[in-house]
Amino acid sequence: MNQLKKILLIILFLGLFLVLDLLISPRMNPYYLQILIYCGINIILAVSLNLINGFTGQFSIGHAGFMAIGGYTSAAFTFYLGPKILETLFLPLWFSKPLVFVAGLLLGGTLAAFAGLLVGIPSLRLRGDYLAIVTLGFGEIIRVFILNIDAIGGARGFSDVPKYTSLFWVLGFTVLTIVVVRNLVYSTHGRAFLSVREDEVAAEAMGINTTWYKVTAFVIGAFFAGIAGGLLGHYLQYLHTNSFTFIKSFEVVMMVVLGGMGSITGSILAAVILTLLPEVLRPVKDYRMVFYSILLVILMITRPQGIFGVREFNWDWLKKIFSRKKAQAEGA
Amino acid sequence: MQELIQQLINGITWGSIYALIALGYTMVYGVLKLINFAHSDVYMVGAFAGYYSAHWLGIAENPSVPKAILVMLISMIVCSCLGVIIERLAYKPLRKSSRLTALITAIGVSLLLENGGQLVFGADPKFFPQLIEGQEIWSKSGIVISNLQLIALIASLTLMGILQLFVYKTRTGKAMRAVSYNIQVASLMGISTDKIITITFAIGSALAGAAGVLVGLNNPKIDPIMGLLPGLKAFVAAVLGGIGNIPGAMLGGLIIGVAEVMTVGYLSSTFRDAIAFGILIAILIFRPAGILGKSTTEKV
Amino acid sequence: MALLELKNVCINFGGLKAVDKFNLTLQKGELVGLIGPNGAGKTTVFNMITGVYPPTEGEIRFAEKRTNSLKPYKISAVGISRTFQNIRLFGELPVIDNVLVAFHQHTHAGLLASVWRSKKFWQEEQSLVKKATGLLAIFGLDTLKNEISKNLPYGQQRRLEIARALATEPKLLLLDEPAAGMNPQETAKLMLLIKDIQKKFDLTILLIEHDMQVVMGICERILVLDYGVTIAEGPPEKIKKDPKVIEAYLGEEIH
Amino acid sequence: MFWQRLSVIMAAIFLLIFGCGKKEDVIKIGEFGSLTGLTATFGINTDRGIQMAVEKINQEGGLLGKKVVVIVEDDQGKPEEAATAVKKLINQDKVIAVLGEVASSRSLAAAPICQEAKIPMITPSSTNPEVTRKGDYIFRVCFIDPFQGDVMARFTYNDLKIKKVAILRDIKNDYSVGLANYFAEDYKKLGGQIVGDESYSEGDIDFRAQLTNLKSKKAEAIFVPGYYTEVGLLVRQARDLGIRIPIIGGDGWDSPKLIEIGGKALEGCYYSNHYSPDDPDPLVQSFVLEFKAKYGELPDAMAPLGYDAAMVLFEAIKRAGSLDPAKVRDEIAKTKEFSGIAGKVTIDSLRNAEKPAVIIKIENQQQKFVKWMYPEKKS
Amino acid sequence: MPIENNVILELKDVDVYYGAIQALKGISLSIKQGEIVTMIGANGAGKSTTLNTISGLNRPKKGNLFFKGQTIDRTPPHRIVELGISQVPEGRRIFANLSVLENLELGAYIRRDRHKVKQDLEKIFTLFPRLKERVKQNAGTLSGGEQQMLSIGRALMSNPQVLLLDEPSLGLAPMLVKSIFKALEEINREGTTILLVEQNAYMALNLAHRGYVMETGKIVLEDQAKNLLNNQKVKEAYLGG
Repeated sequence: MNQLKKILLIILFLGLFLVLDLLISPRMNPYYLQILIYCGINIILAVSLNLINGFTGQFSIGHAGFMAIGGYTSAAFTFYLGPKILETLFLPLWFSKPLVFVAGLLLGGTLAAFAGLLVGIPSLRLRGDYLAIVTLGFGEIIRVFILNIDAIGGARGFSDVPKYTSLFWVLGFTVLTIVVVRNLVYSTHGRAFLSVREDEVAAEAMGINTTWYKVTAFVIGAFFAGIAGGLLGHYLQYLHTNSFTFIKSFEVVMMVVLGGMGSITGSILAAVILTLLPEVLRPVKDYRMVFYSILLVILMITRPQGIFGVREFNWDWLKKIFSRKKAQAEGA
Repeated sequence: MQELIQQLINGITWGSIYALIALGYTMVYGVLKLINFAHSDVYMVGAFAGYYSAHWLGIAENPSVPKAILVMLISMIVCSCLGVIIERLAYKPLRKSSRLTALITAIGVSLLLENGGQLVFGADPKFFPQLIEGQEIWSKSGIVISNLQLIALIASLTLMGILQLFVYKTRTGKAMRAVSYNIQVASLMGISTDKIITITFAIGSALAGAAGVLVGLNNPKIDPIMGLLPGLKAFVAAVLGGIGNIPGAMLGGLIIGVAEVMTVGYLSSTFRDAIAFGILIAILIFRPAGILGKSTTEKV
Repeated sequence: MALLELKNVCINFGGLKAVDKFNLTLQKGELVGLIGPNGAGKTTVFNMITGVYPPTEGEIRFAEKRTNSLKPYKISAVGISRTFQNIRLFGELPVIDNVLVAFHQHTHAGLLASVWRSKKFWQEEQSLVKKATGLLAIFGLDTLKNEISKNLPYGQQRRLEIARALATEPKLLLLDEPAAGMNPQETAKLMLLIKDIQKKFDLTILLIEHDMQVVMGICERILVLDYGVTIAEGPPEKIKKDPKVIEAYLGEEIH
Repeated sequence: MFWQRLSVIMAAIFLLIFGCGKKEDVIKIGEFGSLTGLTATFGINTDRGIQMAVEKINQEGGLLGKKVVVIVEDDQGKPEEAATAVKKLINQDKVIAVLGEVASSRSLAAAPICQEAKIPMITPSSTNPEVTRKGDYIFRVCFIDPFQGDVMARFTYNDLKIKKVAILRDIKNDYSVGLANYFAEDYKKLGGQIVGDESYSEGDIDFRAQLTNLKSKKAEAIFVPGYYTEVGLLVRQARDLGIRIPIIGGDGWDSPKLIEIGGKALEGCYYSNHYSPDDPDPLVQSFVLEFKAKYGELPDAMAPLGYDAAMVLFEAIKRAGSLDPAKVRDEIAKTKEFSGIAGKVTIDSLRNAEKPAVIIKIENQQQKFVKWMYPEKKS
Repeated sequence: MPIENNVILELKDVDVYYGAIQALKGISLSIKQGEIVTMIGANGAGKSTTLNTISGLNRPKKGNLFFKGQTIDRTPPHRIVELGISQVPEGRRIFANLSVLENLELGAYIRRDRHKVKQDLEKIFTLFPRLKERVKQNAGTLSGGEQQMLSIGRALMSNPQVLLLDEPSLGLAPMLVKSIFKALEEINREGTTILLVEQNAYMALNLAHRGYVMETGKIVLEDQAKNLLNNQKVKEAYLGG
């Protein structure tokens, strides 16, 4: 595929998302729309964390912290600088607003990526549970710092964030995250990430700069977590540190583990399941979270390798399952 | 100066509670290499077990020291049963799975206990009955020490001492150390590793139960999610002291307790929750095995 | 010209001297064996050469350059590659990916190019796959290239490890017990293979092996290590007769 | 096997959802609150108040001849969950009005949604002024932080004649931070001195460090604008450390739990509140009795406010004679001198409740009414 | 299963897998009471797997194991020890953080006959006097040979009928190997059956009565030790030609 075709394809997809957005958003039940948007955001989170936890074999439970940094930074940008930029840019609003939004998101992602760099550095010395606890701690420290910055709301929360997030942006960034992580994983760099997971000593001996790859995984993962935070903030128009506790980090880790470490499609599926599950469980009221946790434990015990394991969903696989079933049926 | 001493006393009291919870973490981690996130909720259940048993037995109305000890024992028993049940139902089936899977399961169990606790105990905070009348036993030049503070410290030191004796002097204790060193080789000694793991959970959980009651005595407000943050910090304390190390857990707990109180006292309370993690990160970067832990190099 | 030179290299582990004043000079194109009882420090020598543990004392020079404090991946870049005693493949990855990983130093696609999947990226990727398949073919593994490597039998895993090591395009290859776990027929084939690749890739090889047939059969020179100390050095014939070696390693008598 | 099992569970859940969806001619009101999570106790008590109001109105024959049904959704104390809950209530359940939340952070996440959907929302107890600024469909039945801060500042300075106050606030709680700020502002304006400012975090159980610090500050009183969940314990620990000065606070203190936990330590403490449970007003007394009969304990401040929020809404619907949200909104805005359990409510032009505060003193482990304080016209 | 000519331990057609890899392919062997049997073979041939399967650490996928006529293929490791099979694992695996005495006491974990345990302890100290000197010392501080002695002593403390040894000569100086093998001889003389896995084929075959040669998960040769010592193939492959 040459460059031109690729660009055309991207434009085609963007057009498709835009049409979807314009077509669906006004008609769809806003409740379902919101769940759809949350699904998208959670997919971004799960897939990006999978790069760190699943593919590179590091163990981070601080994703909510990166998300918070991205969310607050982009919100601060669009809230404080956005109006000024809109004033000075003599461009039509339909054009300049998205520009400000994307700039905010990228800035948020970048700052989150920088935090990822900081968190990634201990990963050079620490492994497994120790690293996990450190990332968790980092996440909490980030939260405490945000609580202390009055300009972004502190304990009151950051309100009046402009509403920029729409289905279009969520679809766009979800697909972008998936494509970036997927393309990275199936490349020479992806193999390097995987080799770090499989055997660090051997990877290093084969000429892989494991340090660089570990930190890079953190940086990229954090970047997308930051984007997810920005999308959430500009959707809710409100940010509060209570959205970014370590429980949120746990949720994302659950998505990754449940989907299968190192399976992008698994992460996507698990993100959707774990976003829908609490909604589906609403009728059971007070027992909702009890059921949720019981289901989680049962899922982990019955399928410890995750839904997909390390495999990706693909049609051949589906065919194989079906043909096996068919064969069984015929045999019986 | 007296302020500093007072803060130190506050910190030690607080830290001794962390230490007790940390002991349970350290034991389970030492044997199974699992961060038993549900441990912090076992501590919560311990507090509630104390609360209910004190009311049912009518101890809440006319307190005394032996009765307080009775309540503590009941709570320890309830917790060890709970710990064993959790291990059997949730962790045992995952013995051969990856540690991450076990960890997520532990988080799931923790969520279950928290949410279940809100259903069973109610979400509102309960007042833990004053099993022992709080008294000042020392009050000079502005420094106040209450008997409850002293009890917390003595109780946790005693329990740690008993645990240390148990682990180092008894046959089961030795088996426990053998299992934590290498589960396979331990089974080659004829040690039933499953039994030892069960005992580990029972003891660790019992200590959490004791911590629950001690917290109730000192800070008599209990609720179903009281374990969340203290649990996390207790784990930090265990790592700080060197995970798998009993005096280490005690030391780690005291350090975290004192550090927190000092942070609140001399810096800002907002950083209370950050300081534990800050210390942890610093320690792990300079001494990854923890203060009393022994570092091991990976064999290539 | 000496390709590799170790001068008075020592390493301590917690007060214990694992290797003491070790000296070794490898000329280009040599095939040298390193033998000694288990625990004698042979693998530790490998670990020092490849940068896993930096030596406490002494100097390591490769192609005249000091490599003492280089990180393992840098050492791989200067042209030293190795296999491991207890097989360290990337177990969950397909066979071919194990080799592809090792090409990493010689790939040029940046992160962005990988994401964008530029033409250059595809070209490189294709050429890498071709190269890897070719390399696997030498080891008779090309038909298994899509198998998950941990599912291969022991002998094939050993060979895959050598193939992977070669993919880094080394000048010096360190083989740590390449014949372990192989039956005599496999071992015999491996000997030929090692000789073969030495010629084909213009390699210098340092080899740790227990199988005396291998060591005596293909090595031009042998070093015997015991308790971290070199106790003998020379051509196989001389080593076989060395009383110190016999006592320490081969057993009292040789039939 | 696994998938079969999962699909059975899923099917069961689906049945639950759609099986319950019988069509009935009822008025659906939405409620969202923290029924689980860190602040569950507030959500649950608010819910109890609302349920009592619904029960009462249905006993009286409902509204406009229809029964009132309140659909409750849990938000787990998370802002983004609150947004989902409200979206669901409005779009799925088609409620005509929304009641909730206690915490301003959740109300702030929900308010824009209600505003956009043009569904009136009444928060029982979010005191952050920001909430009702989100639009003309957002109301509250409690007083706002600036008023309460001002009340306590005036009471402390003028009535208690205390000139030096230390503040101990809950840093993680917007309510507490806001109230502390407004109190400090007004108190300094009056001429008082803030000699110390410390903080704690929601969920803490150990306050000795902060208290030890404040002890040396020679304050004559400590202002603790927090929730009873922490205050009871905090006051107890203050006394343990030998701090004997009065400790004062706001409506977050109101709960029978406060005295249960704080006990004798609370003697001589003051707080401002919406109402006093021992207010002889028959309305209050019957509410308190009924609540006690139903739930086995005394109501805290959340319950009457939840009750009032629901009642203000019901009255508005009655007056509007229609279920049209716009008309209901207009009628809510016109609420005047509504006799709630927690004081008389008048909705002002900013959709906030104008109502007096009551000062309560704790004596012999009883709440004792001290005086009413009215809004002071500020220049 | 009847006990034929006092066979104490028997493996019949045992297959063991690690995940997808087959480590043992139809292993059959039998050991008579009082014998010293050795298994030789290269690294990775399946010798340790065989021992671990006997000890119950691995479950056979196919085939049966019998101890004194009783099947033990599903018996957990700690029960196997109670039955009377004790293993000295490869690489010694002593509890480095415990003292020498504690290590030995753990060896006797299953035993309740305190008095006899004390006697056995003394016996081990006479067998390995070096251990007695270091009884209070942390086992991790012992030298390699001492650790090996401790590991053997620890296994003997359970008073086993069958002793499984996995490469006791590993990493030891020849002098030490000699003294350890001498101890093994003595242990055997007192009635303990020994199954010895070794790489030092020469020494092992000199000690043993019978031997098995393993290659890639299979037994390729079985004979009297003396015959194996003179077998040309064995000589070439394992005795340094």
